[in-house]
Amino acid sequence: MTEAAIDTGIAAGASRGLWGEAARRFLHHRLATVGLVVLTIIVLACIFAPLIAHYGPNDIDLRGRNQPPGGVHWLGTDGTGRDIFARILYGGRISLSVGFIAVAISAAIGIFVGAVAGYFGGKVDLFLMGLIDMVLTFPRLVIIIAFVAVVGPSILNTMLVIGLLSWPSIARLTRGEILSLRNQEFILAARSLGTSPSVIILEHILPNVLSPILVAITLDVATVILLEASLSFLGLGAQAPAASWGNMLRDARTLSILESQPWMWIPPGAMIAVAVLSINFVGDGLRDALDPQHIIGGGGK
Amino acid sequence: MMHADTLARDKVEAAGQGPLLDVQGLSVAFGPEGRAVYAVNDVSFQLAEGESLAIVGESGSGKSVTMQTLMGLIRKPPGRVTSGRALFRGRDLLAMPDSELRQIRGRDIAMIFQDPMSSLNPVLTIGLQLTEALREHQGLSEREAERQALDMLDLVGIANAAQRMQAFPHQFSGGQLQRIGIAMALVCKPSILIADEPTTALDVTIQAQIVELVARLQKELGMAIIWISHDLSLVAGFVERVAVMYAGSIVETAPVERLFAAPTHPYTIGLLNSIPSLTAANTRLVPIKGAPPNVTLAPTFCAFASRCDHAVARCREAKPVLEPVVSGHAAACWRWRELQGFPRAPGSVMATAQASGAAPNEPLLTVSGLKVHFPIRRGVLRRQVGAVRAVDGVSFEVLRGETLALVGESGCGKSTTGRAVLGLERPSEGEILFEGRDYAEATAERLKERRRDMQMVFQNPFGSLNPRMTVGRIIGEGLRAQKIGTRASREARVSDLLALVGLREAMRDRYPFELSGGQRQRVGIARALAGSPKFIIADEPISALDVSIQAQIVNLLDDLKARLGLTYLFIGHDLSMIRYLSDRVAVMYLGRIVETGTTASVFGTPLHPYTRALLSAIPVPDPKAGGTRRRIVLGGGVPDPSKPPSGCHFHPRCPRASKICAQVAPEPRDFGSSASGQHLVTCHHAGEV
Amino acid sequence: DGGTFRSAMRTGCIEMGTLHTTCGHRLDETVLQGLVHIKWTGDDVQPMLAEGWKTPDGGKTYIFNLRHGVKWHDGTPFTAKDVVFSLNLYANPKVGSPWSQKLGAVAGYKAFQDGSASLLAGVKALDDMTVQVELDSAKPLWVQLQLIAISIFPEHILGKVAPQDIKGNAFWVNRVGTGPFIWKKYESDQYVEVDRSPDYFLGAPKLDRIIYQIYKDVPPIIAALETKEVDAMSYEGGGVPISELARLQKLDYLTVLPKFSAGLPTYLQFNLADKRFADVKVRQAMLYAIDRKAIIETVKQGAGELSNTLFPQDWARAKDLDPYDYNPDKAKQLLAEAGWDGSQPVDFIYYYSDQMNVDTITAIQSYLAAVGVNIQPRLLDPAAINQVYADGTFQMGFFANGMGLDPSLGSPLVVCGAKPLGFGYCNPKLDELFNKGLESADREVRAEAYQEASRILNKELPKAWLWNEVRPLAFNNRIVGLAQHFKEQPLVIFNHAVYNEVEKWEVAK
Amino acid sequence: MLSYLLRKLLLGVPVLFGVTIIVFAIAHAMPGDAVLAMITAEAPSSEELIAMRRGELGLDQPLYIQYLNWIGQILHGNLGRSFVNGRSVAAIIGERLPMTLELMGVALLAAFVIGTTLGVISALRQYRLTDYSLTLGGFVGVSIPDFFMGLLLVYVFALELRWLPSSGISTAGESFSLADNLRHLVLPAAALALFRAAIFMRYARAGMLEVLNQSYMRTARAKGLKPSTIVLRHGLRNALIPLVTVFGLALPTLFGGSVVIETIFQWPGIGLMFIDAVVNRDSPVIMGYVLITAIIVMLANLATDLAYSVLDPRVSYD
Ligand SMILES: Nc1ncnc2c1ncn2[C@@H]1O[C@H](COP(=O)(O)OP(=O)(O)OP(=O)(O)O)[C@@H](O)[C@H]1O
Ligand SMILES: Nc1ncnc2c1ncn2[C@@H]1O[C@H](COP(=O)(O)OP(=O)(O)OP(=O)(O)O)[C@@H](O)[C@H]1O
Ligand SMILES: [Mg+2]
Ligand SMILES: [Mg+2]
Repeated sequence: MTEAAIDTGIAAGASRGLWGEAARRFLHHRLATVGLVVLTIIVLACIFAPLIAHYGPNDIDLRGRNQPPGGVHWLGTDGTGRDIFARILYGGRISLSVGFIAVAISAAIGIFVGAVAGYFGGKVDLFLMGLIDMVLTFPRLVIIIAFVAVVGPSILNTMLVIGLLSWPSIARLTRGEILSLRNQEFILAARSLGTSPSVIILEHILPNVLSPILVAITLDVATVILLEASLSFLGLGAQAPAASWGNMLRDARTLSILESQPWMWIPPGAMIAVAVLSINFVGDGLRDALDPQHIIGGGGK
Repeated sequence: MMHADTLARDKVEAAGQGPLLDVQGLSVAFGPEGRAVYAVNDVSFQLAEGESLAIVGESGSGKSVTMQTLMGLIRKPPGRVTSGRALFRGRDLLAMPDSELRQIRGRDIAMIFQDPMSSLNPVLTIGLQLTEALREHQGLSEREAERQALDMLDLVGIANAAQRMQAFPHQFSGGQLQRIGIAMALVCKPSILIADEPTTALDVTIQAQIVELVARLQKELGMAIIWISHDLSLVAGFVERVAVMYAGSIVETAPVERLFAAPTHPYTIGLLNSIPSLTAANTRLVPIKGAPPNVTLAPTFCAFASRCDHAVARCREAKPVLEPVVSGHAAACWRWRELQGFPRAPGSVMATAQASGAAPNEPLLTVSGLKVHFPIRRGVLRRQVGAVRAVDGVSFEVLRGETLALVGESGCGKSTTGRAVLGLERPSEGEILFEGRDYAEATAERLKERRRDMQMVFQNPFGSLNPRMTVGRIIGEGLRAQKIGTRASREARVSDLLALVGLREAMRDRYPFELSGGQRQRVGIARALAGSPKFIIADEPISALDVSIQAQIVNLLDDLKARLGLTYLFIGHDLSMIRYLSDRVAVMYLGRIVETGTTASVFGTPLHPYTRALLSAIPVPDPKAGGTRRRIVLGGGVPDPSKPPSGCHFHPRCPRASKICAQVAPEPRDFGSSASGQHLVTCHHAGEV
Repeated sequence: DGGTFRSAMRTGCIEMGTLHTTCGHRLDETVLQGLVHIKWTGDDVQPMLAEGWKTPDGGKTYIFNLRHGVKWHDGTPFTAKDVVFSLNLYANPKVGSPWSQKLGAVAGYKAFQDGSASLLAGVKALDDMTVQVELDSAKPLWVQLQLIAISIFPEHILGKVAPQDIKGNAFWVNRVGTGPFIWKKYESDQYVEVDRSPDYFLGAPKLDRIIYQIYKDVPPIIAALETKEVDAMSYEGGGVPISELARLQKLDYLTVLPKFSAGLPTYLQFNLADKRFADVKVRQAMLYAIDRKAIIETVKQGAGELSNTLFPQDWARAKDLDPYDYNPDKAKQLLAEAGWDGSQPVDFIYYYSDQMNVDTITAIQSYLAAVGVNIQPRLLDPAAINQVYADGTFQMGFFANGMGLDPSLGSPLVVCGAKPLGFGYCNPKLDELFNKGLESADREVRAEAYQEASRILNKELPKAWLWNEVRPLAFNNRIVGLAQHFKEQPLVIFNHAVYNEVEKWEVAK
Repeated sequence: MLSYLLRKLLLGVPVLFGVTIIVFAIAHAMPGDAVLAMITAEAPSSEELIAMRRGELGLDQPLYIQYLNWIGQILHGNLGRSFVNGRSVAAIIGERLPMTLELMGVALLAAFVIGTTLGVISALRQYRLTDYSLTLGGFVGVSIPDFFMGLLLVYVFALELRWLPSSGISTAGESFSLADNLRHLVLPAAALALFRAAIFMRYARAGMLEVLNQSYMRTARAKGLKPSTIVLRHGLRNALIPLVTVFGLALPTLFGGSVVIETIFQWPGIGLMFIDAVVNRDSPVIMGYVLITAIIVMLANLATDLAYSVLDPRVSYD
C-alpha cells in the first residue's frame, strides 16, 4: 500500500515534459503569476493602445497644456498638451521592446560567449576574456554618438547598440558558472554517451546555470529601459515627439515639474518600476520553475 | 541567568539520578498539516552518562532529523516538533528558548556531521573554527583556546597541528577533515557526542582509523556517544547498545551482542542478512525486498508491513509499540514472539552468481603501461612545472564475461583509470586495446561507436545525474546521442530498461532529487545499459548506499551479467562487497597496481603489504570479532600524487620496507599456481614470510 | 566690506583663453578690457582703454588716444605697445584665432595671413599713448562693429609666449588685466574668483569680489538661485529656462526679468540644394502652417517676439512685411501648387535639447504634419551640426543665431555663397543692400537699405523666420545696481555687455 | 600569486591596444571634428582657417598615422595635448581624477555597504514583510535613472530641507576644507549609490539565501555560537564571494554614471571633462580618458581577483 501511494503520487504528474512541468510549477508560484498577469496586461495595453487611449500620443493641444489628471485626460497632459495616459501606453511599446529585445540580444551574446569561454577554456577563454574586458571599458557615449552618425538614429539601432554593449556582464557570469559546472560528473556522463558539445551546452549546462543569469537579466531590463532615456538625450533612442517611459522621465527633468506637476513623472517612473518588478517576479518564477527541486509554493507565500 | 543555570545543573548532577539524556515520544513532521512528511514518529530512548549508543537504519529513516531536533537545528518551518520531550540532565531541550539552548549546544552536546567538507566553513581557518566555540562557551583567551584546540588536534592525530591551524578546509584530505570535525565537536569536552554517519564517505582504511579514534576518545574523555549509521558491521565493534530505526520509529533496541545474536524485528533481521559475509563467499545477497518506506503517510500502521514476509492484517491496521523482549532489548513488532523461531538467514541462499556462459579467458580489454598525468602549470607563461601522476603505469586485462575489481585507497587513481579506458581522459602514455583495437587516434565518429560498447556507471549517484532532467530523458540520452532507433522505439527501450533495473514505469518522469540513493544508482546503471554495451565500468556504484540497497544493486549487476553476458570493471573500496562479487581483483596504490589475482587467492593469501593492511581494515559484522581482530593501521595519509615516493610508491608507509624499496620500483611477479590462476604481486618482499 | 557677488556661468572655456573661443567673454569685461566697450543701452560704444578716437579720413584711418595712468594689475604701466601687440596677436595666423576676421579690414591683413609680412602693417604706435590703425578702405562703423569684444593683453607677459603656444597658456588661468577686478583664483569647472582692484581707472568697485560659478547644466543653477548659492542667472548662464520661470517668479528675493534679452532670430533652416525646397511656395507654406502665436504664448510663455524677417532691430525692419498669419488651408494650397510629396519624410535636424525647445519642435512637427509635411527630428551636437552643414546632408533644421548689435552681422546667414549657413541661397540684390548698409554711419541711410533687405528676406524666405528669442534673466535683489540696470532697457541685445559699470554695483545692507 | 598578477597585467596590454584602436576609430567616426566643434556663428571661420587648424592638430593625416602618432606619444609616457585648450592631457586628468575617484569610491562603498546589509536582512527575513518592502524599495531604486535621482535629491535635500548644498565640490571662493567637501559629496554620491545599492541588494539577498542553506551554517549553530557571529562570520563571509564579481562589474558602469552625475552636480571630475571632450571632439582627451578608465577598470578587475582570493582561500592563482 505504501508503494501504491508512491505510485499514485507520481502518477498525478504523469507525462511531465520539461516545459510542461516547468509551466505547472510556474503557475504555482504566486508572485510569478501575479507578475506575469501584470506584465501581460501592460503589454496588451501597449499593443492595443489605440483602442484604449482616447488621444494620440502626439496630439498636441497647446491651450490645454500642463493639465492635472482629471476626467478628460486621466493622467493629465504635458508641456504641449499631449495626453500622458496615451503617451504612457505608446511609450510602453518602445520601452518594453527596447528592454526585451536589447536584453535578449545581450543575453544571447553574453550567454554564448560565456558558455564557449567556460566550456572550452584555454586559449579561447583567454581571447574571449580579453574581448569582455575590452567591451566593458568602452565609453558608451562615444560609441553611441559615432553609431548614430554612421547608421542613423532609430529604435532598432538603440536596441542593437545597447545589446552590443551590455553583454559582457552576462558573459562573465555565465562563464563563472560554467567553470564550476564543467567537471561535474553528469557532464562527463553525457560525454561518455557520445553527446555532442552543443547538446551538452544546451541541455546539460545552460539549464543548470540559468538561475543567477536570470537575476542579472531581469535587472538588466530595468537598466536598459533607463539607458534608452539617456540615449535619446544623445540623439539615439526615441526621437523628439515619440514617447518612451525613459524620455518622458527625462522631459520632466525640471524643478518646476518635479515639484508641481508630479503627474508628468510619476506615471512613467511607476510604469518602469511595475514592469521591472513584474519581470523580476516572472524571472524568479521561471528560475524556480526550471529547478525541479524547488518546493512548489515555497516561494511567494 | 547563567548563574542560576549552573546551579540547576549542579543540583541534578548531585542528585545523580536519571539518565543523561531522556527522549520521550519525540515526533517531528515537515510541511503543513495534510501534506506533511512524518520524519520522526514517537521516538523514545535514553542515554546514560558515558554510554555509547548506535542508531542504525535505512537512509531516510529519520536518524538525522531526530538528532538535529535535539540540537534545535532543524529549520522551523517547515519542520515542527509535534510531540515529545527531550530531557537533558532534567531540562527539556525542546522547550527551552534558543538563547538557552545555545549554551548547551557545542558545550554539552556536540555533533559531528555527515559530510566533513561541506560542514566546515570553507573560508575560515580551521584554527578559528576550532577555537570559536571554546571562546564562546568558556570565555577563554585566544591563546588558551588555541592551546586546547592544538591538544585536541594532536589527540585526533593531525600531524604538525600548530602549523595546520592556519590552513583552510580545502587544504586537507577527506579523512583529515573528518578528524577535524571530530576535534571541533570535542574541544569543549561535551557530555554527549553525536556522530551522524561520519564515515560513510570515507574508505575503509580511514573509516577504521576514525572508528578507533572515537572509541578511544570516548574512553579517555568519558562522554556518551550516539553514533548514527546505516552500517551495522561498522558499529558492531565498539558500541554498547544499538537502536534500529525504520520509517521514523525505533523498531528495535538491544545491547549490541544481543542484537546480532538474537535480532527480533523482521527489519533488523533483513538488515543483518544483506551484509555479505566474509566467510561464506559467492552466495547471493539477500536484500530486503521492496522500496524504502513512504513517510508521507501518517504513522498509523507498521511501516514495514509492505516489505515484511510475515505481515498480517493487524500490521496494516495498527502501529506496534516497543515491547521489551528481554531486559534491555525491546522490539516494535506485533509478531516478534512468533518470529523468534525463524532462522536468521531465511532459506539457503541461492547458488553462485557466476552462471555466465563462456569461459572467461579471451581478453576484452587490455590496458598496458597506462599513464595519465595531469599537468601542473605555473608562472607567467603557464609552463608545465610538474604533473599529478594520477595513473602511473597501469597494466591489466579484463576477460570477456568476468568481473575485475579495482580496489584501493581514495585518490589512488581508480576513477581516472576508468575514465581513461572510456576515452574521457587522454592517456599520457600507454595503450588501451578494446576488442583488440586501439582507439587512441580514433575519429570522433569511431569513438562514438566505441561508446556504444563500453559504458560507465559513475561514482557519485547524485552528481552524475543532471538534476534538471527526468529519469526517462537521462536513460534515453545515450540512445538519442547515438541516434539509435525511432522515438517510439527509444521510449519502449527506456521502459524495458526501467523494468530491467527494477524501477517502476512511474519513475520515468521523476527528477533525480526525488529518488533515493539506490534508485539513483539504478538509473545510472540503466543509462549505462541503454546502448546494449558489452563492457561496463562501474565506479564505486554502491559505496554511498546502505547495505540493503547495496545488496539490491549487487544482485542486479549479477543478474545482468548472467542474462546479458556483460563484462565489468568494478571499482570500489568496500572489500567485503568486492570479495563477494568479483572474479578477479586488482589492488591499486598511488597510480600503480600492486597486486592482481583471482578473488580467492588475493583475499585468501594476500601477498602485498598494502593489500594486507586493506583487508585487515574490513569491518566485521560481529561485535565479538571486532575487538579481537588485529587491524593493521597504516601510518600517514596517501602521499601527494604529484611527488610520488621514489622506488616502490608504498615504501614510506610499508611495515616491511627495506633499502631497496626506496630505490628500485619492483616489477610484478607471478605467485599464482595452476589452481589459483595468475597472481601478480609488485613487491620486493612478496613471498618472504 | 563690499561683499561678494556670485554669478552663474555656463562655460568651460576659461583654460582656452578668450583668443580662441567665443565663450567666456563676460569675464574679460571685469578683468581684461578693450579699447572700447558696448554701452549698456546696446546701441553704441563707449571709451575704455581708449580715451577717445578720431578718424580724419571718414573711416579709413583711426587714431586712438589711450588713457593715461592705467596700470596692469601687476603694476606695469599700460602703453601703446600693449595695443599694437594685442591687435597683432588676434590677426596672427600662427595663433589661429577665430576672431582674426575682425581685423580683416586692417591694411596688411592679407599679407600677414599669407606669410609675406610678419606684422599687421596697418597698426602703428604713434607714441606711448597713441595708436593708429589704418584700414584698406573706409569703414565708418569699424570701431562699433569690429572693435568690441577685442580685449587688450599685456605685452610684457604674453609677448614672451610663442604664438602657437598662446592657446591654453597658463596666462588664461591667471589673467593680468586692467579692469575693475583682479584675477584671484580659478578652479577648473568650479569657479573663477576676482577681487576688487582699488586702482581701477573708472573708480574703485564697491563690491569686494565676484565669483563666477561654473555650471554645465541648467537645473543646478536654478537650484542654486533658490538656495542663494548664486545671485544671478544672466546671459553667461544662458538665461532662465522658460519651464522654470514660474517657479523663480514666486521667490520674493529674486527679480525676474521675463522679457529681456533678444537679438536671436530663430528660424527653420532649409537646405536649398534639395529640390523639394527650391520652390518658395513650399517655404511659405511652412510658415503658414505653424501657429507661431500659440507657440509663443504657451510653450514659450511669451518668451519670443514674432518676427517675419532676419533683423531683430526694429529700425532695420520694414513695416509692411507679410505677417504669415497661421493659415493651414493656405499652407495646404501652396504645397499642392508646388506639388509637394507628403509621403516622403523630411530629415529635420536641431540641437537645442532643453525642455522648451523640444516642446517647440514637438509643436512644429505636429503643425507641419497637419498640412502633410512629415518631419523627422534628429538631435545633433554642435560639431555634428557643423559637419552636416559642411556636407549638406540634411533637409530642414531648427536654429537660432546670435545676431548682435547690428543688422549687418546677419549677412553670413543669407549673402551669396555664405558658408556654412547660406545653403545655396543667393540674391545679388540683397548682397548689394548689405554692402550699402555698411558704407554710411548715418542711421537713416542704413535703415533704408536694411528695410529693403528685410522685405526681400520676408518674401523669399531663405529661412522661415519664426521669432526672436527672448530670454528671461533672474537676479538676487541683494545686488544693488544690477537688476535696476536692466530694468531700464526694454530690449537688450543678446551680445550686450553685462558688467558695464560693474564698479558701481553693491551688496544691499 | 605574483606571477598571476604579472600575467594578468601582461594580458592587459593587448586588451588596452584593442580598446584604444577601436575607440580611436569610433571617436573619429563621430560626425564633425575638433575644428568644426569650435565654430560658432559669432565667429565664423574661413575654410582656410579651418584647414590650417586641422593641419596644426594633425587631423589632415590618415587615421592610422594619427593613431600611430598617438600611440608613439603614449609609449613615451605622454598623453598628448588637448585640441581645445592645448593643455597637457596628463595634467588635466591628474587634476580631475582624484575628484572622480572620491565620488565613485564613496558611492561604490556606500552602495556596497548599504546594499549588502539590506540584502542580508532581506534574506534573513525571507518572505516576510521586511523582505517584501526591501524588494519593492529595491526595484523602485532601479527604476529611477541617475539623472532623475540627482534632481530628486537636490529638490528634497537642498531646496526643501536646505540641509545640503546643491552642487559643486566645495563652497566657491572659500579655502578648501574636508568637512565642506564632504557636505557637497553627500548628494552626488547618494545619487550614484542608490541605484547600485539596489542591485547589490538583489545579489546579496540571493547569495545569502544560498549560504543559509549550507551545512556549515548548521555546524556553526551546532557549536552554540551567537546568532550575530553565525550570520556575520560564517554567513556573510561566504555570501560576499559572489558579490565581489558584481562589485567588479559595477565599476565600469560607475564611470558612465559619473558622467551624468558630475554634470548634474557640477562635480569637476573626469566625467565632466569627458563630456566636454566628446562635444568638442577633443580626441586626445577622449583617448586619455579611455586609456585611464580602461586601466582603472583593469586594475579593479585585478583587485577583484585579489579580493576573491582573500575572501575565498580555495581560489589560488598560480
Ligand atoms: N526539510 C525537510 N523537509 C521535508 N522533509 C524532510 C526534511 N528534512 C528531512 N526530511 C525527511 O525526513 C525523513 C528523515 O530524514 P533524515 O535525514 O533524518 O534521514 P536519515 O535517517 O538521517 O537518512 P540518511 O541515512 O540518508 O542520512 C526523510 O524522509 C526526509 O526526506
Ligand atoms: N583533472 C584533474 N587534474 C588534476 N588532478 C586530478 C584530476 N583528476 C584527478 N586528479 C587527481 O588524481 C588522483 C587520482 O584521482 P581519482 O579520481 O582517479 O582517484 P580515485 O582512486 O577514484 O579516488 P576515490 O576513491 O576518492 O574516488 C587524485 O590525487 C586526484 O586529486
Ligand atoms: Mg542522515
Ligand atoms: Mg573515484
